Amino acid sequence: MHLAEIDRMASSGTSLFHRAGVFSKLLMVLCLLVAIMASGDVLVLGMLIAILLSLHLAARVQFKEIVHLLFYPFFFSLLFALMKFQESWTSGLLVIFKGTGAALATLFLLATTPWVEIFAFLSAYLPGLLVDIFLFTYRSFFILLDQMGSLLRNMRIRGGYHTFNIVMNVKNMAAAVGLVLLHSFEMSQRMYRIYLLRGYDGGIPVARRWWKLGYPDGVVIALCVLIVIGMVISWKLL
Amino acid sequence: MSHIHLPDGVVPTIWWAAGYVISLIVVFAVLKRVNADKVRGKIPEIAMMAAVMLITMSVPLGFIPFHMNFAALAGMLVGPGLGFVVVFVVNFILALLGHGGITVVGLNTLSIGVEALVGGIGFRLIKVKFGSIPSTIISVTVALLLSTTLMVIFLNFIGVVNMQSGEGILHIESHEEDGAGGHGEGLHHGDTVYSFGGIALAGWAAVLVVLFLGIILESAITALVMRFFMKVRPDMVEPTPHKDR
Amino acid sequence: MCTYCDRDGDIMEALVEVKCIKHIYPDNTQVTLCGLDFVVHSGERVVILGPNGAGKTTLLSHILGLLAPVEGSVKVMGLQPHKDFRQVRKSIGVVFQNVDEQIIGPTVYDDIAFTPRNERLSMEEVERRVMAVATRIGVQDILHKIPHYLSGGQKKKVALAGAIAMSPRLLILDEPFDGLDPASKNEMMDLLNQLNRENGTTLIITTHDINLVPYIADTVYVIYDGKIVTKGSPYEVFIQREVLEAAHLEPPILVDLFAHLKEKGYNITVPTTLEQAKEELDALLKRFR
Amino acid sequence: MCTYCDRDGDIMEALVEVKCIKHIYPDNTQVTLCGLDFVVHSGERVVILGPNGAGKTTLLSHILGLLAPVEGSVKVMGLQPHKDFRQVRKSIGVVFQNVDEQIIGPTVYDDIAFTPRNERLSMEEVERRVMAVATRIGVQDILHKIPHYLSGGQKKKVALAGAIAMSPRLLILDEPFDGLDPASKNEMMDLLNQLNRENGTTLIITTHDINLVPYIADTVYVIYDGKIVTKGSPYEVFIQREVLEAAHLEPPILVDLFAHLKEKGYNITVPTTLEQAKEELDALLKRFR
Ligand SMILES: Nc1ncnc2c1ncn2[C@@H]1O[C@H](COP(=O)(O)OP(=O)(O)OP(=O)(O)O)[C@@H](O)[C@H]1O
Ligand SMILES: Nc1ncnc2c1ncn2[C@@H]1O[C@H](COP(=O)(O)OP(=O)(O)OP(=O)(O)O)[C@@H](O)[C@H]1O
Ligand SMILES: [Mg+2]
Ligand SMILES: [Mg+2]
Repeated sequence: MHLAEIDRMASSGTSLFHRAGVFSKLLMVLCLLVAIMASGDVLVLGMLIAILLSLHLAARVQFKEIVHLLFYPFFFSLLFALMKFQESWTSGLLVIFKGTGAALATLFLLATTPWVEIFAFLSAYLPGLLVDIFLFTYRSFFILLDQMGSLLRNMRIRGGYHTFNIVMNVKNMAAAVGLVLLHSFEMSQRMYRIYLLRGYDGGIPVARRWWKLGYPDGVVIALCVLIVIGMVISWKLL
Repeated sequence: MSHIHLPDGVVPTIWWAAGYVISLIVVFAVLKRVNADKVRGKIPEIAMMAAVMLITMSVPLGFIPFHMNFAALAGMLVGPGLGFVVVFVVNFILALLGHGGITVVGLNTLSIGVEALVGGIGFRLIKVKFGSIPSTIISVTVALLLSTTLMVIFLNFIGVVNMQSGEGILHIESHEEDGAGGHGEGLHHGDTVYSFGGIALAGWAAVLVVLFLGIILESAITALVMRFFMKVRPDMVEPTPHKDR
Repeated sequence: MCTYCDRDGDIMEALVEVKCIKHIYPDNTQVTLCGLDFVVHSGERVVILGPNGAGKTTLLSHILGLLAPVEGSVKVMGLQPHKDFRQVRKSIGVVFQNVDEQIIGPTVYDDIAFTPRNERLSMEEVERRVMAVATRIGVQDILHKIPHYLSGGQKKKVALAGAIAMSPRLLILDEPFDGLDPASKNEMMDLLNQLNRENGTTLIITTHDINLVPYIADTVYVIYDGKIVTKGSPYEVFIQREVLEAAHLEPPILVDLFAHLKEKGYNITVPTTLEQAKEELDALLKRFR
Repeated sequence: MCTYCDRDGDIMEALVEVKCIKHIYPDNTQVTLCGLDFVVHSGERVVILGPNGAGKTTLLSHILGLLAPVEGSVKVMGLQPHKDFRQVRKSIGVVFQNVDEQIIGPTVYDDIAFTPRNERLSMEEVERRVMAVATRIGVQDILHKIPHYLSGGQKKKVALAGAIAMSPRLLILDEPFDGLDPASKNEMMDLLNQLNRENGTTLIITTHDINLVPYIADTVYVIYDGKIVTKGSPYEVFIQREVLEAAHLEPPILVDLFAHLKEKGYNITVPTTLEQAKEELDALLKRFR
């Protein structure tokens, strides 16, 4: 599962970008996204993608994972671009670059910042219950991923996997989904009790000292400023 | 089913912004509607459902070349409104992975959220009359047909897809094949289906076949899962009135 | 001699008192716990023994106020935990069997800080408490890790740290030694005994690892077939062979061995710990030599 | 004497042979198992001991063909389990630690019938097998129950029944005694020994419950720090005090006690089971009297 692998990268990475705070990284990704969405120039977009790729490189993100994940946006923007190509080459490329570029930007955030940290930061701005749902989903995801893994493993060992028998496979798959759902619901009840026992009353409190910016943040914010300046200049030139 | 994996930069700003606004309004309305204590008690359930959806979407179940999102099932199990919230959460997380653009999360949520709403409400309305399993099949099928139709009309309306040739839809459907295939290699899969469909069976006929196969498969699996629940934990499917929402 | 007296000789209050309760689960499974009363005094270390399905976890859930009995009474510090949930909760820490489900915080630090923050302590106070607890439990080096990347033993420790962050008077542990290797078991026992000794934390523990019981129990309760069939010090309980057998339990190996010697007519005290056993045997053999 | 010979004195083939393997998990955790070779003969009962995180479960996964080693070799019946998964799978039954994730069928019957049905046996044949296995394991009365509501011990039995439905030659159990009460532990041990005795089923078991080892093991392997540090009969292994201590393990209580006596100069054999211990002590004391 890509989510698990990306999360592991984010929490075990040691690059400058991993060490930078959520605030500065979020700001930079936001700048990049706005730049990508607002730009109408293939060259500028190409530049932005080049910047993003070098950021990934600098953060020592495993390209294997990223490439896998980039297939989705690339492929779908390609499909939508096919129609645009009939108009002109550039308008088709534009669609592809925008789709892929935006995905590169969010992936960069996710590959350098654990999901938890992103939502911990957002908790200051989003309603508490929604943040709780995101954080709880995070924990549940990893617990259930393990369960699903061992369930499928057990099925495999017990001969529940057929290459050609679709009916049998559908049946077994439904059993797996049902079982994981069942476990998950019972687990959610137990977990809620534990929440209560441990004093939960809305809002999983995660406090971070956002205002404590270190030198990695300085670098990231400087990059951010550069991007903005670059964008403004390119607009001026157009 | 009708998971729009629109990338960023395809839908005009005004539309995706509107999609965000509307879906967020629905999410907040659902979370605010009932008293806070009750929603709080439901949070673990919502999160579990979201986690299960993320997992079934991305763990290569390996069994069949297809991926489902179980939004209708979510609507039946946690309720239509909360099911919608689940869909929002799942879409947001997928978008961070580049699986669907970050700007179109709102639109994605609306299109799949409809499945949760229709599936959940429909199931509740007809369950008593037809029994759980037939109701599951009916409501899932209706929900999927509706959401797919709405999405096609919408994309046609804003000019992203040309309904006459049916081209865009096939793109979207072809994705289902790939997500299925599981990990990255699935994409080539989608590619072949696309070009195969495009060349050999171009037009509505192909679209309809792919659509129907998908809908039948998701309905069947949802029904099997539901049958499992009716056997093991019927109380989970038919929540007691006070839990009902 | 007064068994449950504090240093001045006053009789200690009963912290927990459970009287003949009956619980009905939604699927109509009935669990009763009658016979003797279940009484825990402040500072006591209590172990509950019983076969699978005897109702140990059910009993703990009642003490925690998670379940309400249909019959009988449960009192914790004079309150009914089910009704006065918020108040009682603050005095109890708990570590359940499946610690994965118990670690709530997105990082180890956040998890230990969960309760203090929910109690609206100041940020400095939270920090102080987390650091103190983490150091005591020995998890200070993994504070910024994400829980699902920890090993089983580390997770147990984090769960324990989270449970004692607010220095509860009563600590409840459901099978805390499950799945741990011998060294980790010893470490966990030492931690619990230290908490009991230094902070006076009252402990209620369930376990199937009967050989460990003498090291962590002042009082042992045996539950079987809907009844609390016996209570007493580990020694008192373990020499009741028939009671244990009836309850599908076994005495610890040492008790079994020495009871055998005693039956053969040797004048020997039945030991509960390995150290005692060695001394006893040495003494016995010396006498004969 | 030939240790691994069948009744006619022929040397038995090695059913499982693992040679110095190395595994790298996706997160770059490296697990190596070098030192001695891990060899299991047909009909042998093998127990693997080691601290948490030593790599016991990893080793089992390799034997099952669920993981492939980056270095070293794994052979099961002469095949590479990872490559010939389908073939090897049919000869292996497995019970994992968490049986909840292993019981797939909506009823006990369905679960035991899972593999036979997936092998497309006829309905009558499935029925026959399920009944035979259920009777042997003692779950014939709960065949139509929903596994979900069974007790821990019953669930373990159902998982075992599901694992042996196709009469595998090799049965692999990861911590089968976890969370069981003493009576259920004994029952499980009896079942396993019976399977081994009557069907010649080869057993590979991991456990942290060291006191049970002498009752279920012909051979014990100790894993620690990436190496198989020792192997031998329970007795041979347990008297190696330093090796055990280095591996964060403890000898069983009886071994500890009797080793102490031996150190003191008494002429005594160190026993591994309680019965032996009683006899030894009786004999020793009789000599002195
Ligand atoms: N949520 C539940 N719904 C229905 N029955 C339950 C539930 N939890 C426990 N029971 C039943 O109540 C009885 C007591 O269970 P409990 O879990 O308290 O036993 P236990 O002594 O903790 O056993 P173990 O040693 O296996 O943990 C058992 O018969 C069990 O099947
Ligand atoms: N899926 C995994 N991903 C990454 N590392 C893993 C994984 N599974 C196990 N490990 C690591 O591999 C090592 C060996 O783990 P393993 O589960 O084989 O130990 P074990 O001997 O079975 O321990 P235990 O007695 O706790 O069951 C440990 O360091 C563990 O953290
Ligand atoms: Mg229990
Ligand atoms: Mg293990």
